[in-house]
Amino acid sequence: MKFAVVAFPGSNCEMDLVYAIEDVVKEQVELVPSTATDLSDYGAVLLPGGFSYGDYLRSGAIAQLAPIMPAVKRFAAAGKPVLGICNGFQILTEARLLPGSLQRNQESKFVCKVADLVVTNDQTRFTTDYQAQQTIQLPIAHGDGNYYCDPITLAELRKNNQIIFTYQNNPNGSVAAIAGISNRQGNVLGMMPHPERAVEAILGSTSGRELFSSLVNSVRKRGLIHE
Amino acid sequence: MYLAKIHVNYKRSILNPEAQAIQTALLRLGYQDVASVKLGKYFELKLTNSQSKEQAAKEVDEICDRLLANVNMESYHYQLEELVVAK
Amino acid sequence: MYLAKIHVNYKRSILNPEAQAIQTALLRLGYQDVASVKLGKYFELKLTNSQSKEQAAKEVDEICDRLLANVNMESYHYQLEELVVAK
Amino acid sequence: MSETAALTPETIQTTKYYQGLGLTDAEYQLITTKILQRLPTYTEIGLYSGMWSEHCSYKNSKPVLKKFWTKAKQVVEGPGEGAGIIDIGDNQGIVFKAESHNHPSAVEPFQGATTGVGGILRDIFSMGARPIALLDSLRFSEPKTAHDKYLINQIVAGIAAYGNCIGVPTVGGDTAFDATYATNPLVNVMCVGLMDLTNREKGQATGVGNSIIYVGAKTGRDGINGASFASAQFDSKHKSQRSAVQVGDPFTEKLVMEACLDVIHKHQDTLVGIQDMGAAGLVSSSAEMASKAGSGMTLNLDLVPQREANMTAFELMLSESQERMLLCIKAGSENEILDLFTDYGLTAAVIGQVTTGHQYQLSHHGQIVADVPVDSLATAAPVYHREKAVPEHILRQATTQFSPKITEPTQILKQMLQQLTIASKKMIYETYDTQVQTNTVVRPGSDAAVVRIRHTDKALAMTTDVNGRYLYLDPYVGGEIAVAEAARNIVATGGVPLGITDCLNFGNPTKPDQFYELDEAVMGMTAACKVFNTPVISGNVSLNNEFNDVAIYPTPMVGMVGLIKGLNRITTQNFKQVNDKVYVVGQTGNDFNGTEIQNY
Ligand SMILES: Nc1ncnc2c1ncn2[C@@H]1O[C@H](COP(=O)(O)OP(=O)(O)O)[C@@H](O)[C@H]1O
Repeated sequence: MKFAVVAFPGSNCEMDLVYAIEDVVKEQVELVPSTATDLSDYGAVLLPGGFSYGDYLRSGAIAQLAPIMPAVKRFAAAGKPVLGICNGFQILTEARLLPGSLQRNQESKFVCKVADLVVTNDQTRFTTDYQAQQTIQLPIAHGDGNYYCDPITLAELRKNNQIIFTYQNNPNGSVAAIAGISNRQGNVLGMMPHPERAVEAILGSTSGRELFSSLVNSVRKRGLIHE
Repeated sequence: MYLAKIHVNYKRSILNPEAQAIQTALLRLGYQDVASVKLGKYFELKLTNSQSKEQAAKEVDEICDRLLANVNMESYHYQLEELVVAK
Repeated sequence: MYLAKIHVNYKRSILNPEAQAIQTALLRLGYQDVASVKLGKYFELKLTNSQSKEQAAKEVDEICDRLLANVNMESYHYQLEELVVAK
Repeated sequence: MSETAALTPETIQTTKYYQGLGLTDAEYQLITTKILQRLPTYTEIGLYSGMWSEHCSYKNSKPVLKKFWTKAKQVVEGPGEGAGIIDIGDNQGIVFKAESHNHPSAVEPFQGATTGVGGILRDIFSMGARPIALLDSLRFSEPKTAHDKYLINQIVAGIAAYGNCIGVPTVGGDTAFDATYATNPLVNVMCVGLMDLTNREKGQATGVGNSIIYVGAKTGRDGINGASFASAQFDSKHKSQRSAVQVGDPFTEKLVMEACLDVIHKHQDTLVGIQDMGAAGLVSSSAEMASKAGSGMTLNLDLVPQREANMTAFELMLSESQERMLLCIKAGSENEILDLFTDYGLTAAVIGQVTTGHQYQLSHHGQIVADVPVDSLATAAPVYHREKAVPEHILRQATTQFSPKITEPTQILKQMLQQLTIASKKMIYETYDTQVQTNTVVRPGSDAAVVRIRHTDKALAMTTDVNGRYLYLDPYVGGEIAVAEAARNIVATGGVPLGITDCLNFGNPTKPDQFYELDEAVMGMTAACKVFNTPVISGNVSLNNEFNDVAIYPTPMVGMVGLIKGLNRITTQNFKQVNDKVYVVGQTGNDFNGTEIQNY
């Protein structure tokens, strides 16, 4: 299958994703500029980390208006998988593809370290290769990772099993220690931790591999993609 | 030519970590006096071509909704001033 | 009780990359109309114990100088409103 | 500035206006009688003040820098260009350099630190290398006052803001605390880049008729004359001088970096030279590019992209607005390059040409505002051989070692571990993105950081070190120790040292005792560099780190890079298993002078 990694001006993790997919997951991947308007060739769309447009107004606010975004919305509406990592998560919330928003970390500082996460839902197409309640280690690196939503939205998220990852030691003040959520349909996932930074043992952890393998398997199984 | 003076603020029900951090810092500096801190953004946009105040207002609303405010969490209000341009 | 409404803005001739990014984004979205964008911070502080307007003003000046504004690069101005508190 | 725009050459002479710009009477004399044989215009005196500042001309440190050992087999490019290059085999080279931003950070800590990071990144990518790692070497006072804390927090936040945004991991550095740095913190940043040796670029402008292209942020009135400011000393009476605030814009820099690397990699045939606009902005980059190539140059300042209205020629030439680059492009290919930058959303403009002869000519509003020999700006600044005298405190120094009284070893150990200089620096480095680019094998917290070279079996080890207290006691030995400590850190991670860069943070070179420290330290470093086979390939000098006449401890930061051949050879600092044996290698002597226990 072929992944699309969308590079916005100011993205800085796009090549990390490309390498993870090419070298480790061993699938096809292409960088797609944010000025493109068509994603129909791809089996999954990934929005990478970084500081799109400097993140100058609110993280993800300007990127959400980039020319590629209508295509991302169509792609999601068609039920195909969209994964936003870090800044990609922020862009997805600003684009209202995911509920809530990401605010400045409680401590007001950027934080970069390895976080212990709990996989709270192993039934999504991003997590089938994990076990429910399994603890995994993924790196985090963000200044605006403090997930916020109102109590009603939180209740909805819980009811529909949309909370996919939670932190064991909440590093940023997120509501309900949320590290990653999906949309109601389960085909759009946003997460602050970086699975692409955890696919090689030499870099400290391989906990991110299962996320990509789950995704590849699910796309294959659903026959969503012409190989 | 119009000048739009726009305030974007967090909605009341929403906790703003930055405002909280400032209040904590103020307490630490000894300003017990400060009962609350709100923090918002202030924009000034100059619009050159709008023909009428209504047209300008429509444009400012659109810009706020699409970009300047995250209406999930923030609300905005603004004033429009007509600027007289020397020809 | 006083309410301080404080605006903090960049001094003239200091680069404001945020305002610039916003203006570029607005141009890209087709708002050719927007000739300039300024962006600043807006604070509202409630001061509970100040006895007089002068005392409140002194405190606000101090808070701005020490914390809210970076006086190397930013200037501030504010209004003070007396709030009538129901006993 | 507008009233000074009208200053006539005669007024500049009679009021000695040039002194305020950092030029001495003798230097002014040299310009009027020897170089120009006429009185310089207001714009011209500005050009000389920028180019002849210590920051650009190294007029006080040149004789000292000559003593460095710079030639070894692995060196492809030594000091002189934006940064040095070392060959690591397989047609790959590494480029590294360090830069100090002490004075700007003392005044405006957040922006001072961000613009320091921005500047060192430009030095690296203008060589044709992709930045792969940043390191920061910081010296603060122990955080006692609110101002101490403010400086520390803001400087660290500034480094984080820039490196994290642009996507270059900050993988290492060192931090130490001492009262000597209270009003004069040290902010030294180092960048390491990786390149194909076929992509080597030079900062030069050759070929008559070729175009000079300006790229990046527009020019504003930021940091006018920052170069001579950086070279001036501070005292508490002259606070008004402290206004050279430039704002860093990492987002623009990211675009500038990607666009420039694109030009370097894909438009080699049209690109003649490239250089960043750092200290003394447009004049220093353009004059150096012309002078190095033996060319002349003409610039039309009306074409310079401007952020503010009514800027004077003086301001345009000396502004230190950030995120700007200067390129020399073959005549006829301008549009191809301008289009490329436009595609990246960047401003770019042709602002001048390479000319025959060796004159440097500027026009503004249809008038020639400067016309001087280009070498007189770039290479003719006077060089000063300063006097040297052993500092009083060294003459008075006890010849015996400090001897600590230890009654409760466990207690002392616990207290030593709490000393800020010894304690973990997690609070700092956890705010840096240490992993972006996904090559960081050993993160901060070990002896040296390790960054692997993707798709090879090689990795680079990198570290920064120096202990100013040792140099205060004996600058020569302290200089040796700084290099030796860096080498130990490299070796301890499995690397073979390749070379060093440095930031020479010292006091006032016109004072014989402070010049002594500089000269001796460099000689000590040189001696050690030869032993470890680590040539100096780049560096930076920060003098006049002095407040109210008291200098900081002499602090020559050493940044060393080593090569690890084989990823399986990477070793980390932490103990691995219960019952593993612990060895001490080397002799432990009665060496307590300058230690933390003496400080404690
Ligand atoms: N400013 C910094 N930036 C990044 N890493 C740092 C910084 N300061 C310290 N470190 C990390 O912490 C380790 C220990 O710090 P320190 O005690 O200052 O250095 P050293 O042990 O090399 O003298 C360093 O080797 C480095 O990995």
